[in-house]
Parts: sequence; structure tokens; C-alpha cells
Amino acid sequence: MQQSVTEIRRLIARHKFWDYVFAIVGLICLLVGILTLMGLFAQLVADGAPRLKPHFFTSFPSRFPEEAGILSAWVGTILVMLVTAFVAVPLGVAAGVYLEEYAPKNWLTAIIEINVTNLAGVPSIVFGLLALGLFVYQLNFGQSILSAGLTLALLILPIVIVATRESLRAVPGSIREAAYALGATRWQMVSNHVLPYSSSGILTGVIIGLSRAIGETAPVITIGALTFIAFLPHSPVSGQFPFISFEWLKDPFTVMPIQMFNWTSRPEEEFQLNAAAAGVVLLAMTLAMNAVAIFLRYHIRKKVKW
Amino acid sequence: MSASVQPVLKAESKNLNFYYGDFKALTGISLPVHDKKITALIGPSGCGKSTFLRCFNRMHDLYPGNRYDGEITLNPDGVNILSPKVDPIEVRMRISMVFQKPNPFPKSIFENVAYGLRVRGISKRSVLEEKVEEALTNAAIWNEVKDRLNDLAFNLSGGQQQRLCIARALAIDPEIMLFDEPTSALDPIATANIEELMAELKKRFTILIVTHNMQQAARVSDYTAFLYLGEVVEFNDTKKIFTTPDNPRTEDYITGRFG
Amino acid sequence: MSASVQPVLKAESKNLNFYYGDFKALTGISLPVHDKKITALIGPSGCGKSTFLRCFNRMHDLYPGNRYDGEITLNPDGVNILSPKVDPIEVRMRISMVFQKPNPFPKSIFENVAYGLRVRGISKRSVLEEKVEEALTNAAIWNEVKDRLNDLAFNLSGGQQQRLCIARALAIDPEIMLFDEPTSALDPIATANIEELMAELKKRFTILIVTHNMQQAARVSDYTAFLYLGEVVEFNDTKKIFTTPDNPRTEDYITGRFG
Amino acid sequence: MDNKHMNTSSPDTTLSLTECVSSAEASRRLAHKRSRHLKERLVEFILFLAAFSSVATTFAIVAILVYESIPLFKHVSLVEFLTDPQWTPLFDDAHFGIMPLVSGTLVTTGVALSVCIPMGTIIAIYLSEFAPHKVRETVKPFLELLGAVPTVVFGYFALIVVTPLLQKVMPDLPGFNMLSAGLVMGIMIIPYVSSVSEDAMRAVPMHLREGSYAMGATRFQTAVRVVVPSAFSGIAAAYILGISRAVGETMIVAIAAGMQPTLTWKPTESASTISSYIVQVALGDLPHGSIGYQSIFAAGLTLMVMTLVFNIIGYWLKKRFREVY
Amino acid sequence: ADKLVKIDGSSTVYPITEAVAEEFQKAKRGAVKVTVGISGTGGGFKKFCRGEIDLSGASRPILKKEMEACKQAGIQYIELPVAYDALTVVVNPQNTWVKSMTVDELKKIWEPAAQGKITKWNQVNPAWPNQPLKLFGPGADSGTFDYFTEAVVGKAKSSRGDFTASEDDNVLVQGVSRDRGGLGYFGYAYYAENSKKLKAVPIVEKAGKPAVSPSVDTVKNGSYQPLSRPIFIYVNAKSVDKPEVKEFVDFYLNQAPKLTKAVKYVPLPDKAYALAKSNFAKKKTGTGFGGEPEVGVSVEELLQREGKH
Ligand SMILES: Nc1ncnc2c1ncn2[C@@H]1O[C@H](COP(=O)(O)OP(=O)(O)OP(=O)(O)O)[C@@H](O)[C@H]1O
Ligand SMILES: Nc1ncnc2c1ncn2[C@@H]1O[C@H](COP(=O)(O)OP(=O)(O)OP(=O)(O)O)[C@@H](O)[C@H]1O
Ligand SMILES: [Mg+2]
Ligand SMILES: [Mg+2]
Ligand SMILES: O=P([O-])([O-])[O-]
Repeated sequence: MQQSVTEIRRLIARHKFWDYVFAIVGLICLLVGILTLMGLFAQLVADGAPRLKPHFFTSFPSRFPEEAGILSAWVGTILVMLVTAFVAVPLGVAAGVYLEEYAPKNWLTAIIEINVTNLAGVPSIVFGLLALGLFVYQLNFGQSILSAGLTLALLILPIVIVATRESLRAVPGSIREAAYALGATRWQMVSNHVLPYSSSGILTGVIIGLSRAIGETAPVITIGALTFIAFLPHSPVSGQFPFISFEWLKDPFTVMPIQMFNWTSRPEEEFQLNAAAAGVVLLAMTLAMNAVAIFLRYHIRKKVKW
Repeated sequence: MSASVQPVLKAESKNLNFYYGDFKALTGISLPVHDKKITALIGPSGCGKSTFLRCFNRMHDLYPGNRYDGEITLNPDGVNILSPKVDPIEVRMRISMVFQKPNPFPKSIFENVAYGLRVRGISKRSVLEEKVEEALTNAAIWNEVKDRLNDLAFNLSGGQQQRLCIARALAIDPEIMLFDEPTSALDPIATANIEELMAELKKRFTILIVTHNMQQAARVSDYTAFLYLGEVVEFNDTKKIFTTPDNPRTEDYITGRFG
Repeated sequence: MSASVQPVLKAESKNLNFYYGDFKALTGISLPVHDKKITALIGPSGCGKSTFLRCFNRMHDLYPGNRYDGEITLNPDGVNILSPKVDPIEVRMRISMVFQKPNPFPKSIFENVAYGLRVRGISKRSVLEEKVEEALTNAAIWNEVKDRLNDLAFNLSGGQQQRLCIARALAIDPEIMLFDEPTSALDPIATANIEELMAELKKRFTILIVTHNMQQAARVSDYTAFLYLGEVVEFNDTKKIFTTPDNPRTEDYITGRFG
Repeated sequence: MDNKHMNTSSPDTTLSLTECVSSAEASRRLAHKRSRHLKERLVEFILFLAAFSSVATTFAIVAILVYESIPLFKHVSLVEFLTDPQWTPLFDDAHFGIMPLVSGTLVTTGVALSVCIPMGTIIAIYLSEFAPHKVRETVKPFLELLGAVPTVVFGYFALIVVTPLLQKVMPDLPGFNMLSAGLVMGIMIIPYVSSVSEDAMRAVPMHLREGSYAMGATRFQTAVRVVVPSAFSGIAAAYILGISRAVGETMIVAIAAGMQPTLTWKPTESASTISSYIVQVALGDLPHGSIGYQSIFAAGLTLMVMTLVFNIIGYWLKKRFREVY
Repeated sequence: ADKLVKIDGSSTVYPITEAVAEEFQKAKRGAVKVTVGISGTGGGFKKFCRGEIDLSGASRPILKKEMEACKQAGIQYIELPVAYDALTVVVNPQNTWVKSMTVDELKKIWEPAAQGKITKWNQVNPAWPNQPLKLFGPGADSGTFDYFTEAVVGKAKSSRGDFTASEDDNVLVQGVSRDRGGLGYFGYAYYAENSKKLKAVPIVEKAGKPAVSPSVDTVKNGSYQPLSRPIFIYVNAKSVDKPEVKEFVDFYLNQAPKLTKAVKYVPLPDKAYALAKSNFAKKKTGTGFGGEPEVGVSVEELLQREGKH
């Protein structure tokens, strides 16, 4: 059945028509997404611009919209993220290493694996409930930086685990075999080779996880962070011995998304500008983190070609 | 140098079977490995050459479901290196391996060679330096890299990388060296270099090499084993195998009638 | 059958250069492809065999940065299939390809073979059934699969999968068939099957085959081209090449002195 | 990897291995080896604990949810909980029918999915099969940012921008409605769907595509007939992820859908979802043991069960259509 | 070591408390930290009676149940009215039909029996159009909700459930301002700040009485009934031992007249503040209400009552 050339050409033209149609539809869909993002950002910037002055970052919230700032909120956010990272990173990386490099194939491992996927799908508000029931009431951490940090750490744990596993998987088996062939133990192999080579990939995952945590509102509301806070938590470094203090862990706090939420619920119209400005800052923080992650990802790809 | 007429037995595989899960990849392999000689393993793709080679340093232990059955004794102490009671790490410290594709670590040239020593707990800089130089010299790559020991190993060419991997394997003073198609990823010149190097190395080590290139086997080895479908079809002096093989299948393979 | 003394030219590569980005992989390749004959491309790894073969169905168009320079004319109409004005889809409808690793689609056996027909807009069940049966029969696999046409193609063995891929390529009645090391992933028996099949196929199609196995080239092909470093070193009757090659490098390669 | 095997050698074999070596050397190696094994075991155990922490988290979640909502179920029968059409647990005339919240959750999820699944899939196909390499590399991370925008921002976007726009077309649309919340939620979820699907499509080996192109197929044919079916299990996983996000999304619906627990299936109405109910109550105080406190845990339990069901479906789909290439 | 004053409770009182807290921290140059949470009056009392906070804001007096809880925990409290609020019923500015509403009409809309039934304006009053009725109100943990249901339906917390309920009053503002058929209620301040987007409904207390709009004057002269109410702070008597808390409350009462006005509430008469100050100085504990919701009491009378516990 060798079709005539003209027939084939007609056929191809018809098929290619769908190529073009699809390419255009695809582009449109893409643009909807991208334009929404840009529109969102542009609108926030336009609204928030009058507030985005240095003193916005150095003042506490106030009932006067022009004076109100985000000092307590961004400090709170950073401290909460510190706790989150401190808990989620070791836990997540260790779990990822176990699952990828150690876990024998048995039902327990299977359960852990299914569970990690499942945990990634658990709504964040449910983590908020866990935090309320467990951290705030059972463990008596109260509505503190510690509670919030732990909650968000559990929330991003699956992200860190999955990212770790993926970067570990990218290290070729030949490197593992090479290490073993030289007499390395499993832990030597992991700690001397696999982990260092995948560290930037893991870091990327951690940053993505943290950038998700930074914008989370619901679980933090659940533990009760919607509060007027016009002071800073205790400083983590103190003037006297032992120079490090952990009192801030138990301090009340507020974070960026909460501050933003708070402002949006004010009766005065003017506060909407503050909310927009806080939104810009929050978005900029997230974007910056993502940009770092993207940069890292790009950089690793260029650096190591197995 | 020990080119004795009666070769010394360095290791011996005795009725070895090997299973990948349910799949039996090796059946009743019995084969001597002579001291300070090169033994080549040839055979069509999938016949079990690599599988057999990797039994010698217990590489199969790394993956679940693999099972050995039979013995490989290592002389002079006559220990069965496949025994589950023997620590595979111990085995790997005595028998080192060079892989098909050069696989240096993404570390400096120096650290690549020093790694085996570090694993053994040696961390004194002067000792390391001495050993690394010695290994690189023996792998015939010292002159090319001596000025850039701190460069990343990835910046070397494929042939250089493979010689680096050989140096890495040499640095730990193994008793046997295993080579799994060490030149198949290399160009003709690099191949020639490595073949020369092996001729040099066999003065001091026992070598087991898998190759898919019969000419290479003929060029470098003292003994050759022809494997087919997981069994040894014929083992003999390399000269004998390539001129007057006993088994008609060996002949068919060598003359390219199949494979 | 067209075993004419003076072979008909089905296609011809004229001074073809090919670039992967900045890397020139082929240099000035000029080569005839005779109608209803098998032409084998041999040469050491990386010499450009696959690269050349893939020019014939414009596979390189799929990746950015690749560039052709020169001509491949396809007879009888004498069109230059490398011309940017020629639609690669049209070329691929006339010239089909079988890959090194069997790559059936994750569909049923039937749908795999019918794929090329569906792409051509044929969807009538009866026509499809007839064509599929014909192709599977020609690929010598019909008897093995006729009772399970709706099974997933992945459930076939490697050799069967490769024959399925051949059937898939046959179903669209191509003018030339390209084979890139079609048996390198297969066991000796499957290999023998496919070689037999090719001998059958050349009665109806023009075949271009890349192989790393010189014995295979000697067994199946009518003409052989020896490539080295992206250039044609020698092109001739297969018999001539394997008995009295003109070029010493060809001889070196064939006798296994390198590669 | 067979770690059991690697760890079980006992000290006496070392002796047999080193018989010919001096006994001092032997005992040195012995000590070295024993400490090595101990350390290896310890490390493995610690790592295991870390991996197990994720299971412990799930366990803690389920335990807390069940434990804190049990008192409520002593008070309200499961039948009542599932069939009563009213949800007013905090009022004098208390009703505990979860269905109004479930309907709100399902409707907003449905609206969101009708946006993010087609668009996400199309974008994924476009990026993986059509877009030039450069475009893909720049656009994909950009798109992923959309998923990183704090949802509070999206909530106000829905309320202040999207709803008025919709009201231009539908003058009767209430100021708080599930439609607008669902649409914005859908846009927010696009990158989750597109990114994971695109990864799955990328993972389809090139040789399959080559096989299709070699048959004379166009991009679109290759994409739809070969790549998408091959990547189906990955795409299904992406959809499940999207559903999970939609079901559990809180701030967007809390802000834009109107926290009104009404049993309705019309997207143009205002409604409350499970998550927005929880956050609404949580905005007040939650004294331990009060009805309000118990009711949010009961709602949370329902939410958890719903996501679990979706995940199980996803798991099953993935198993059933595992990539085989 | 740390000087911290913890406050929580009513969202209605919040703006005043926040203003005081801000000024106070400024005056003390950060030597004392003040946190002000918003959990609604009910939520605030729950924390208060657990001893978790020093002060609780309340937009209604403490209830029996809460008194019990406090008693059990051994918490004594000082009840201090700080301002008046007018609970404001609002509709959309495009709502042309409502000129005023009677309490009965409000009851018809809000009582539990209305759930799912009263969904059109003309079901409330046949003179009104057949227009969907969309309802917005505070959540169940709020004093505003308690007070409104008490004053309108006759029983606290007795309300229909199918309305948009939010502790966040701005959500309610948004809702009513976007919906032609919308109706909602919340504190006067939120109306005052958004008077362009909303229309306040004059309320007829009983048939025959005139319709009265909420405003500073109608609240002060007591004619805006039954929806004008005093709002309070409750101070934990034990906390008064802490100098920073005492100082804060003094500051509160001193600044109240000024700050109340600034945040658009109605200040109490001067006499009332003086009485409150003396009550505080005397640490007069207990409530003037006795745990029963009461509508329409004057503040002076209240402050002179014997405190019940
Ligand atoms: N991990 C594995 N699991 C199961 N079967 C395997 C595995 N590795 C190899 N095999 C099978 O074992 C047999 C021997 O494989 P092996 O790799 O030893 O062959 P080989 O002779 O080295 O071939 P080549 O020349 O291709 O490297 C083959 O049939 C192969 O399919
Ligand atoms: N995608 C690519 N980009 C850049 N260079 C390439 C690419 N593919 C192949 N090459 C290079 O082009 C040259 C020819 O490669 P080709 O695959 O044609 O070799 P071959 O003769 O088929 O080898 P083999 O027998 O290993 O298949 C090699 O040097 C190879 O490294
Ligand atoms: Mg092999
Ligand atoms: Mg090739
Ligand atoms: O927040 P409320 O004042 O309504 O309790």
C-alpha cells in the first residue's frame, strides 16, 4: 500500500494542523498560569508600594497604618524557619538515606514508603490539628515558636525525604560499587561519597520545602498565632555565658502570613495597603528561596555529569 | 618474579553456582586462578563472565536476593571467601576491582587514590602521599598527573580516568585484581596503554580479566576460560585455546560463528 | 526478486557531513545504497555508524543543535531527503527503522504493529487486521503471537520484541529499512532468527544495517562499508572486504588488531 | 541491599581468615572489626528511627484525631454525623451533620480539578514534547513559583479580583462563592499537576519516542499515543497530588468561599469546606475538651479519611499502570 | 524576669486594647511586652479562667458557665467597662427597600427555625422584593453573636446555622458590600470605617417606637436599643499584683476616653470612668450581672452593683 506522495503530504498536513493547534493551546494555558502569577505580583506591588519603605521593616505593628511594620513578623518567620530547618533537615535526610541506601525489601519498608507518599498528601490544616492536640496541649509547648517550628517541620518532612531520595538516586551505582570495592563499609560509602555528591540536590529540596513552609498560614492559625505582637522574642545569643539562649523557643510570636491575614481583617481600608506590602515581602522571600533552589539545581546539573 | 614452570594456585573456584533470585546465572564453575598470571574470561554476552568475576569480591552481596553456592578459596590461607561467615569487607580489602566504565569519585585525583587507604584508617599525610605516588607510578599515569593532583578526576580523559581507577585499586596492595572489560569504553590508543600496563602489573599481582574482545584475551592473558550459558566450556593455556581448542563450541565462538 | 548483475541505486549519500553542535561526527561520507541488497556499516565504537544511519530517517531532527551538510538522494524520485524543505515525517514514512534495543510501545501486540498504519490515518479494523497479520508473518513471529494479539508487548521475550519491532517497521511498507545493531541485545538463537529473517526481507526491501559484529556483517550483508573516525575508509562487496581489503586499516580492524 | 548478610559475620571467622597473620595483627583487626560493626549497626538504627518518624507522625495524627473526636461521637451517632443535613456544632441548637462541609469540599475540589487537570496536563505535554529546550528550562521553574505563592495571597486574589470579574458575567453571583475560590485554587494547583506530569513524561525513555517518530508520527501523535500512555502512572500520581492539595486547601476557601455550612452542590453558592471550618473555629480560641474543639478534630478526621481514600486510589492506579517501558 | 502582659478575647474590644497596648509599650519604651490575641469573647474567657492570660476583652458580661469555670480555677476578676458599642445591622448600599427593621423582623430572619426556610427578603416582609437573602454574622465564639442572639432571638447562641460566620469582621464587611441581598451585623467601628460600602439599618425596638439609627449620640442618650451595649475588660485579680499589669490597667482607664474615640467607639461618660478607676483601685471583684445576659443596663448602675462571683 505505498500511498502516493501527494496523498501522504495531504495526510501530513492534516496531522500537522493538530500539532499547531495543540502548540497554541499549550502556550495559552502556560500564559494563563504565568500571567496570573505576574498579575498577582504586580497588583500586590502596586497596592503595597506606598508602604514599602525601610521603616516598614523596622517597626512593629500599630493601629496607624502608615506606622505599622513587619518587624515582629519577619523576625518570627525567620526563627520559626530556623526551628523547622533544624528538625526537618536531619530527620528528612536521615530518613531518605535509610530508605534509599539501607532499607531491606520488606513490609516495614513498604509501609514507610507508602506512608511518606501519603503524608505528602495530608492537608496542612490537619498538621495544625496535630500540633494543637500534641504540641500545644499534650506536650505543653504552648503557642510558641517551638510549636510552630515543629509543626511546619513535620509538614515539610515528606518533601525533604523525597528530595533526598531523588538526589541519592542520581548518584550512579558505579560510584557505590567503586567505594565498596575498595573495602568501604556502608556508612563510609554513604558519608564519604553518596551524601557529599548529592548535597546540593538535597539542599535544593530543603529550600523548596522551607519556601512552602514560609507561606503556610492555616496550621499556624490553628495553634493560635493570630496575635498583636509588638516586641521581639528573646535573642538567641546572649551577652553572658553560655552565650546561647533557647528562651525564644517558648516565646509568643507572629509570622508573615499571619500578619498579613491580620491586616486584611482590619476595618480600616488603609490597612489593605499594609497587607499588600506584607504580601510583596512574603512573595519576594518565597521567590528568592525558589530562585536559589533553581540556581542550585541548574548549577549541579552543569557541574557533575556522571 | 615468579614465572615458575609449575604455576602456584592463588585462588580456586570449586563447583560454584550463583543465583540472581530464582535465575541461576552460574552452574558448577570450577576454575583455578594462578598466581601472578593473567586469566581471561571470554564468552558471548550474558554468559556470566561479569557475574563470575564479581563473586571474587562479593559485589553481589550489595543487592538483595543474590545467592552463592559453592566455594572460592583464596590462598595462601585457603579461606572460602564466599562463606557467609567471612566479612565481605575483609575480602574486598584483599581483592580489588576495576570496572568497565571508568568510575572515579568526583574528588581530586589525590583523594581518589587515597580513598582505599583512608578506609583502612590511614590518614597520615606523608604515608598517603608516598602510597599515592607509588600507585600512580605503577599505573603509569604519575607523569601525566603529578602536577595536578588536586584537580578533579573528572577532568581527565577516559583512558586516564581508567588508569586512575587502576591506581586506586593498586594503592591498597591487593592480592588479586579483577578487571571487567576495562578497555571497552576506551579508544584504541588508551586500550593499548592499559594492555601494556597489565603486562607490567602481572609481575606483582594476580589478574583476572573479563573481555569481549578475543584478540585482547589472546594478546594479554596467560590462561583463558571460555564460558557459555553460565558454564565453563573450556579452560586452558591461552595459546592452546586460540590455536587448537578442545571443544568445538569454543572454536565456533572464537572464529565468530556465533556471539 | 531483483538480483540483477548491475545493482540498482536506491539511495546515495553524497559528501555528507554531520555535526552534533560543534562536534563533527561525519566527514564527507559518500556511499551508494543498492536496491534490495543489504549494506552493512562496520567500524569501532564511536566511529559514526549510528550517526550515519540515523541521517536516513532524519532522526537527528529530534534534537536541537544537530546539523546536516551534504545530500542523501532517494530514488526513484531523486529527492534529497536531508533538504530542510523536505518534511522529515514524509521521509520517515518511506524509510523505517529498527533500533538496537527493542522498543515496543506500552500497548498490545496488535496496536504496536498497527501504530504506523493508524498514524497514516487508517483505522478500518479489517484493513488493520489484514496488514498486521501480514507484517507479523513477514517478521516470522505470527505463529508465536497469533493467539495473544491483545497481550501487552512487554510480555514478549527480547528476541520476540525485536521481531515485533521489525513487524512494526514492515507494516508501513517502507522503501528502505534501517537496522541499528538489531541483535546486540539478543541471545545467539534470537540473533540467528533475525539474521535469517533479514535474508528473507532483502528480497522485498533495501536494508542498511549497523553491526559491531564483523561475523554478522560477513554473514548477512552484500556490501560493507568500514567507517573510522567519521569517515568511510573502505566500501566494497562484503566478500572482498572480508578477504582482501584494499585498506590496511580495514584489515587491522577486521583481524581484531584494534577496536 | 542485603544488610543482614553484611553484618552477620562473627569474630571467629576473622581468625580463620588471618590464621597465617601474626596473632597481634589478628587481634588488632578483630578489635577494629568489632567496633566497625557496632558503629555500622548503630548508624543504621538511627537512620531507621528517622525513617520511622514519618510513620510515627501519621500515627500521631490519626491517634490525636481519633482520640480528640471520640467524645463527640459519644454524643453524636455516626449515622447522625453522616446524614444530618445541618452543621451548627457551636450553636444553641446544635447539629452535627458533616455533609454540608463535605459537599463544600467536594464542590470546590471539583471546580479546582476542572481547571488544573486539563490545564496542567496540557502544559505538561506542551513543555515536555513541544516547547524548545530553552523555553522549558526557563518556564518550568517560573510556573512552579505559582505553587509557592502563599495561599493567603491567592485567597484575596479570588475575593477581590476574580469574584468581581465573575459577577460581571453572572450578576447574581454572591460575593463569597465556591466558583471563584475553586477557580483560583485550580490555578494554584496547576504547577503541582504540570510539574509532576512533566517529570513523568520526561522519564519516558527517548527510544520510545524515537520509535514513534520513526513511524512517521507527528509530535501530537507521539505525545498522545505513546508518551502519555507510557507515563500514565506518573500522571495519575500528579492528579492525586492535585486532588490532595485541593481537598485540603484552607486559606483560599476560608477567605473567598464564604464560611457558610450549607448542603449544596451548586458552585455558585457560598459554602464552607472542612478545612475552612477548622480554621474558622481555630481563629477563635479552642479550649481543650469543648464541643468546638472536638468538632474540629472530627472534621479533621473526615478530611484525613478523604485524603486517605484518594491516596489509596492513587496507589492502586500507580500499581496497576506502572511504567513498564 | 520578663515583664509581659497577656491579653486575649473579644474582637470588638481588640481595637481599643490594641491601641492602648501600643501606646503603653511606647510609653514604657519596650520595658513591658504586651500581647493581644483575638479569640472572641467566649474564647477569651476560656483562656482567662484557665489563668493563661492577665486580661480578657469581652463584648458581653461573663456568663454563669464561665463564672463557674473561673471559680473552680480560683480565679477572681475585676469587671471594668471601657466603652459603648452599637451593634450595627447593615445591608448593601444598593438595597433600596429596607428603610428600617423591627426586632421581630430580625428575629424572623435569625431564629433557628429560619434555617433553610427564610431565604428571600419577601418572606420576612411581603413589602420587600423577592430577592435572595444572604446572611453574614460573627462566629459562635464571639460576644457579639451572644449579645445579638440574646437581644434579638431571646436566647444566647440560638441562631440559624446557614450564614457566613466569621470571627474576622472584615469578611462580613466584604460579604455584605458585595451582595445586593446581603444582611449582616457587627460592631459599630467596622461600620464606621466602611460606611461608604454599607448601609446601617435603623432599628425599631418595639412596635410604636421610632426607628433609631446607630450613632454616637443615639448610643449615648440610650435611644439605640436593644443593640447598644457596654464592652468590658476583665482583669485577673492575681495579676494585679504584678506591677506591670496594674500599671497597664491604670493606663488603659486613663487613656480610654481618648483612644476609644480614636478607634470609632463611643466613650463612657466621665463619671463611669472615675467609678471604674475606683473599683479597680479597690480591687472590687465579681460581676455586676450575675451571669445572666441582660440587655439595656446603664453603666453607672452597673458599676455600683454588688459584685457577684
Ligand atoms: N542483577 C541481575 N539480576 C538478574 N539477572 C541478571 C542480573 N545481572 C545479570 N543477570 C543475568 O545473568 C546472566 C549473566 O550476566 P553477566 O552480566 O554475568 O553476563 P556477561 O557475560 O558479563 O555479559 P556481557 O558481556 O554482556 O557483560 C545474563 O543472563 C543476565 O541477564
Ligand atoms: N548526541 C550526541 N551529541 C554529541 N556527540 C554525539 C552524540 N551522539 C554521538 N556522538 C558522538 O558522535 C560520534 C559517533 O557516534 P555514533 O553513536 O554514531 O557511533 P557508533 O559508531 O554508532 O558507535 P557504537 O558502536 O558505540 O554505537 C561519537 O564520537 C559520539 O561520541
Ligand atoms: Mg559483563
Ligand atoms: Mg551506535
Ligand atoms: O469578638 P466579639 O467581641 O464578638 O466577642
